[in-house]
Amino acid sequence: MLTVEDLSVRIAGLHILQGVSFTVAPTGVTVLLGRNGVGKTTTLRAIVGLTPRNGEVRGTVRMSTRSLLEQPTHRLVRGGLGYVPEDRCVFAGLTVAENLRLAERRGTTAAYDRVFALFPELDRRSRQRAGSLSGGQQQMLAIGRVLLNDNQLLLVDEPTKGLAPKVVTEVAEVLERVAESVPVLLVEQNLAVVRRLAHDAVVLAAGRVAWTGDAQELLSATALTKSLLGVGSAQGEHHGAGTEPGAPASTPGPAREDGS
Amino acid sequence: MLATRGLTWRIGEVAIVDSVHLDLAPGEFLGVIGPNGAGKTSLFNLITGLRRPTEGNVTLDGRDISALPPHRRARLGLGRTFQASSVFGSLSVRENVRLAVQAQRGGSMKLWRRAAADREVAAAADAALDRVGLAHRGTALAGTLAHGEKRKLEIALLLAGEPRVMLLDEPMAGVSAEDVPELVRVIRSLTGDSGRSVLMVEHHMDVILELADRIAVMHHGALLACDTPETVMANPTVQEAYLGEEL
Amino acid sequence: MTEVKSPELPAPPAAVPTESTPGRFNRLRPYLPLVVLAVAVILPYSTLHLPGIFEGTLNSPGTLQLLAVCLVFGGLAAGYDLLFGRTGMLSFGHALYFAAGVYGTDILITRAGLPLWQAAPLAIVGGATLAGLIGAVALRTIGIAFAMVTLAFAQVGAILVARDFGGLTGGEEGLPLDVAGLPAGLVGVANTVNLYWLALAYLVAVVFVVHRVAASPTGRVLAGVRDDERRIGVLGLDPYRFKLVAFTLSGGLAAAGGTVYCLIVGGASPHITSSELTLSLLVMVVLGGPGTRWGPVLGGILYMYLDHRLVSFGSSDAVSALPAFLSRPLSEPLFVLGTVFILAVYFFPGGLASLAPRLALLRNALRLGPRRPG
Amino acid sequence: MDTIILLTLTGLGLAALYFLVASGLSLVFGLADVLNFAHGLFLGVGAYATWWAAGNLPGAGPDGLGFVVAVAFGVAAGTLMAVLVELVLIRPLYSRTIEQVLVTVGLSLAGVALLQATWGADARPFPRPEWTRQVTSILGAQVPNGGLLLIIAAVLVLAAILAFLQWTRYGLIIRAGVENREMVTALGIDVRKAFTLVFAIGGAAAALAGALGSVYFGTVSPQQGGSLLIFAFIVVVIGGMGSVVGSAYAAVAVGLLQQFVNYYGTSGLGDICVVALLAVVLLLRPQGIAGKVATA
Amino acid sequence: GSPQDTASGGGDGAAPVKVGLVYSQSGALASYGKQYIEGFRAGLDFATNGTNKVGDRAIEITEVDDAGDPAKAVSAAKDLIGKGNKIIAGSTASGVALQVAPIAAQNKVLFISGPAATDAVTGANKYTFRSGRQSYQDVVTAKSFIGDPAGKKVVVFAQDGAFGDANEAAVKEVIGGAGATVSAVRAPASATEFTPFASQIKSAKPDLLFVAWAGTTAPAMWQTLDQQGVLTSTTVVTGLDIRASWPTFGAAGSKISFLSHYFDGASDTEAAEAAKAKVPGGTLDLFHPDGFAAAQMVVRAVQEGGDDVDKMVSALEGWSFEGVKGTMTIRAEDHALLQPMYQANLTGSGENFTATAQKALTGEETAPPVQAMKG
Ligand SMILES: Nc1ncnc2c1ncn2[C@@H]1O[C@H](COP(=O)(O)OP(=O)(O)OP(=O)(O)O)[C@@H](O)[C@H]1O
Ligand SMILES: Nc1ncnc2c1ncn2[C@@H]1O[C@H](COP(=O)(O)OP(=O)(O)OP(=O)(O)O)[C@@H](O)[C@H]1O
Ligand SMILES: [Mg+2]
Ligand SMILES: [Mg+2]
Repeated sequence: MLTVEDLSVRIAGLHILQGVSFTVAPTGVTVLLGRNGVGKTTTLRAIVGLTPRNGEVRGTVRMSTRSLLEQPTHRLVRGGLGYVPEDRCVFAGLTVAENLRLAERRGTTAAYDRVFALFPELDRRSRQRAGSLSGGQQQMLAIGRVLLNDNQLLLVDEPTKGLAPKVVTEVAEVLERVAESVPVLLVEQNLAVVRRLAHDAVVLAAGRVAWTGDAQELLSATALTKSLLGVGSAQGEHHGAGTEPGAPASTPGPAREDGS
Repeated sequence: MLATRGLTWRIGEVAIVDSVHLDLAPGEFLGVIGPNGAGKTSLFNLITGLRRPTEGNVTLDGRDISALPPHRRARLGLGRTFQASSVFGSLSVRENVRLAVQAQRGGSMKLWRRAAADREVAAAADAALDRVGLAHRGTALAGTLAHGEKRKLEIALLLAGEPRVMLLDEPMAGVSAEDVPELVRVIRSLTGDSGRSVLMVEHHMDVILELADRIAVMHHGALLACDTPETVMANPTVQEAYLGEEL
Repeated sequence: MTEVKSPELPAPPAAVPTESTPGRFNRLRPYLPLVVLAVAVILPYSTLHLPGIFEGTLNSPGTLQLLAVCLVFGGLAAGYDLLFGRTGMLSFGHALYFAAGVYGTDILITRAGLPLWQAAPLAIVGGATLAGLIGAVALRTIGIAFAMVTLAFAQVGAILVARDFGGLTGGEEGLPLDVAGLPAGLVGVANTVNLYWLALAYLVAVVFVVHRVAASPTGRVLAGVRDDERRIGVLGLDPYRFKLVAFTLSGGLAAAGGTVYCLIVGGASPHITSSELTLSLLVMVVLGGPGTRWGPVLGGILYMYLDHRLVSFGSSDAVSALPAFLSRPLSEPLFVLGTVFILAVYFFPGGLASLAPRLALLRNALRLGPRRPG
Repeated sequence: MDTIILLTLTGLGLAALYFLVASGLSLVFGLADVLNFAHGLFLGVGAYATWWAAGNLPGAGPDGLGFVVAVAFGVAAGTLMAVLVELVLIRPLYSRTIEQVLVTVGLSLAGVALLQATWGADARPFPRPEWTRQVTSILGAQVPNGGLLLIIAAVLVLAAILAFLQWTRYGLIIRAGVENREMVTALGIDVRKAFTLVFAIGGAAAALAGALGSVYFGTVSPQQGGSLLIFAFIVVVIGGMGSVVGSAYAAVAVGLLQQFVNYYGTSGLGDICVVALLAVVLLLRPQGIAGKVATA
Repeated sequence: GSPQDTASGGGDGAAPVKVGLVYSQSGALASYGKQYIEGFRAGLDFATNGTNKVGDRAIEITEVDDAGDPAKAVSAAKDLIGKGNKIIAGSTASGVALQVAPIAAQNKVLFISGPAATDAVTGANKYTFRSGRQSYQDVVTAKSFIGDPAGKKVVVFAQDGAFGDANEAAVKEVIGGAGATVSAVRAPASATEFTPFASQIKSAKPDLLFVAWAGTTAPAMWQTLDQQGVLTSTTVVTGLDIRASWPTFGAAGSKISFLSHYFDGASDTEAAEAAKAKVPGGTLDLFHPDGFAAAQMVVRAVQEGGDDVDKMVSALEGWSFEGVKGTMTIRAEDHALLQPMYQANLTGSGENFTATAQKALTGEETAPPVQAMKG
């Protein structure tokens, strides 16, 4: 189980995360929700140690008793942390097969069958340069890279973005299965996926935690969803793009440090 | 308004886009759906001139534009967004949009005028930013925006260009649920009486269903169907190959 | 999108068009360059002696000559930055257009006997035209390929100069300028000050042009080209055209610098055709801070100053008094110059231009010291 | 006929020299994406270290096994130098490409000046086995042994680099690391180590080129490395960045072209032809001969 | 102060005479520069009998490094002139000499060019003199190797550029003019592989090969000529460079006939003895005589001209003096420095060569044709 305590991130003078605390249960999916720019990605990247050079991280992140923040990224990952980045970050110049080969970790056997069963497309296109894949195929590769290994913890940033509805369902199923044994921290905008997977939910607003608790509770309480997620009807099908105009947007950007 | 005739793009033997005939009427909103890798983005690339078709042609207002470079097509009123946000990372958000406005106003070689002094351009840029809800991020460097914010900026760049034909490639991907309705409204307001046409790729079916007059389905590079939303949704092939079982 | 950008070259760090926050100092800042300019203009009237910094008094011909060379290179670097820092085009052949200005002026005056007022414009227009023609071809490539194609053209220029075709260039010995046809005010040591003012005028003109262009609508497009050329095309602007304009303009500015340099040095020598010169321009820009307002100018001036002054530093008594293991390397000017570059990267990342904001930050910190920010 | 054989073989010798210089450059420049202007310095260090060892190192000398020891020492020195440069100077600067230019330019200026300050600007005779000064008669052509030595060394280096890229993951890691270092780390790979290794190999190849080049020239001088560098750059670019095989093809093309044009054409035309070849190749195929962005 | 105001040299009789030396202390020609300055110091000592004074005026020398770059040299010259130096000497590189010469004329100061060998310095202008030899004198010396040139076949092997051009032209004029057929093989100065050129030379079957090659690639060039059998098939003549370069000839060294400007032991004049005694290491080399002669000329100029540059010029024109190499004469018409030249060969094995003079040619025998004074 993962504990995040009082996590603060500043980048280039902006106080992007301002003391975020939450826990991720040892099994099951914990979703991290919030509007664009509240700091979801920043949270995940701080945990894996990928805050940009001009950034500064404070607080503690612990996996059972081990502290994560001091360790270099590659060591964390080798220790069983899987990360699916939001921008896919496939290596455009390498073939699909090479991208996957790179993701193999020393000392473990890579579960190619698991990946190819989920995304047969990747098997078929193994000699194609990843840069020429379609957007959705790149997303599949980004997810496949992580599923190649058995992880102790999974951080997944918007995995279903750009995938066709059918594939979204399949990916959701796989994540559900993975989460049976491993803690998964998921950032997701597709509320249908959230509803299906989420066990716990953490809602961020302007760099702080606005709400934590049981995800299903959050989604079933209309008032709560409306105030926290700005979505009128959580019961709405799929994405929840209700027909009524969105709530008047008070868009709290990250607090500026220099006070201007 | 926009039409493609037998548009084909092959790499080696494989047809990525396979003799697509498509017609977009003035004021029409055409949704494009299809499995990943069906060739939707490639179709956009052929229409906007980033790729040269192997066969077939593209016409705009009856004029064959197949041989024109991207910027000439854009000047004829063809605008697009990119699936992977492609904004000017080292410029501020506002500068990004100003650039688009400037391009729309002719973009001739003005070496000696002060760009910042052009209030009309600035006003138009701010208006576009406002519409996508990014006005408060105007001074941030576009490269440091959060993912969803980049998607919105991408749309703002399109709006600022005031194109007559708009090609939107998954505009909603990564936009937070809360902001989707507003963007849907913005996009809807673009069509209708204004006579602008829209071609939109989107995997969010509810958005497509809400906006599109017709839906085109692509599969393995070819146009599988192009019909009213109801008919398309009822099509069993679409159900099976694209939608899968409901979540 | 499904394609990758081709392996792009070092995109210079972002030039942030800052929307300035007003402050007490900031209100004065726009006038700072004017003050510096005024000082530079009246500097030759000063008999101040700065021992160690300049050989003689400020108004001595040697000092003025050195300053004139520095100023020309400040201007050249600023012109090169229009390409590199502001448009993101890495040209390895910029020396060619500078050399076209130097040799063009020299040949037209010395071999063809034209008066300066005809030779100079011809050389500058010639240099710009050359840049335009070569740019038209080279701009079909991007990134490292572009750098290499420009290098190739410049290399041909260097070979032609060195081989002394038609006896025009004097080969490796160079071509001294025939001063008979020059205005008397530009000839002779006593008139070095006029060359200094000429160089200053050149620098001011280049800086003015570059800043004007950078702030113009076209300049904004160039910044866009630097980030993402394809996107510029999709917005409806022809990147090729804009890049060609920047390339030609930058080439013309370099040629103009060549004309001034030719007058200052009183001739042409094949040093200036070498790819090393382009590389030093690049170094000047990086040293100063690419895409920044004053960085390239400062970088160019500093580089040339060090380049000239380090030779006398190396032979100075202070250095030869040191133990051999120190004095030997220190008496090699290039050793010191190279070391300065390396240290500069670690002490002023982002170039000299990044120094100003950091000094400002320091000042603020000192002033605001104990108070906690809101 | 024997003229053609002579020109071909000596042209190949020249090509081998270009390739030896270019191979390290190609690795570092093409794979690790560092425009290493200090490559010439690595050459110089290799050459001077070999020269020094032949005179001063016990067991080393100008002949026989002693010479092998001297060259090995030179290569080791070049490798060490490259590793230090990577660790101390380049490592903090990945992803700050233009600042790398400043540092490597500074390094090459300072380093070459240091060589000059220590051993003087003049060329010094280079210790070498007597047989490298002789010729071998091949089909009537008197082919210098120094050139043949270069050809053999170039083939071995090519094979070694290919094997390294083929049979280890490092090639992959580095190509990926150039695109996105962060993401390679996020896959659990210590990308820094891979880059240091590439520098080490680049430095070793450069030092070997420096030592064998000096055998070929018969002298060693501080500027020697720099003057070969421009052709090496051209070879790397014509061959296609990061493609060692491409560099080999390009080196052969450049070497033979220069040699034959210099014989049959007028002087200086050889260089112009090479430059023209560069421009034409790039205008037709901006990615260089070996096409793809990344190959072994 | 005013910008036009240039420090004027004091006319006061006891004020020191300022002499500026602009030469290469660093860069590619640093070792030439070093010999030059050693020679200059020895010469000054010799010409002033150890006092460094002319009359009661001390000679105050300012040395400036130009690193072989004409632009730096011009800056330095302007600086020196601005500070009241009436005499500038130095210029190790031809490019520097050619660019400083006009500056001297524009400002009416005396310029005594150093080791720079370019013929173009001769007759450059009224204020420019030279203290070293010029390419033409090399070629005339080379001619002495083939006896009667009539009907002989001569090939010039030279690098591209002005240095090569000058040598080729001089050979055509001197040896070709005397009846030989002269052809040229030219190679780019940057060449690293010389087999094509060696083959061209060999197939031309010359009676005399004149090689004009400077730079770091020279050893590779000689090795190739040797390997391809050129050196044994014909008489090969070239200029003998500084002592440090001799070992790089390797086996080729003893197969070449050298023309020499100077080497230790080429002359046994009084000046040579004095120079030997003064120069660090006690061995003279190629460019010591140039510095030595420059100092002699400076002293003469000051003695006769005081602070008046025009008087200095007339004092030097036509002046004959005993230098390190023997009798040197400054030809009044074009300031060419007529001086003895030498034929030499290298003996010894491996890398330890000694040079011996075969023959000395007098200043008249090697005199270049008179140039019209250009400025
Ligand atoms: N390198 C950076 N420099 C400056 N600001 C940054 C940087 N990276 C991120 N930010 C800012 O931090 C804030 C949070 O970004 P983050 O990417 O974490 O948001 P997010 O919650 O993941 O949004 P989205 O849903 O759009 O992905 C944004 O306002 C963004 O502009
Ligand atoms: N060079 C190539 N070689 C082989 N296949 C290619 C190449 N370039 C593109 N493709 C294939 O072309 C197909 C079309 O891709 P495109 O990006 O148009 O798909 P898309 O419909 O936009 O998919 P998505 O919804 O995932 O964005 C993909 O299957 C892609 O893998
Ligand atoms: Mg995010
Ligand atoms: Mg797509």
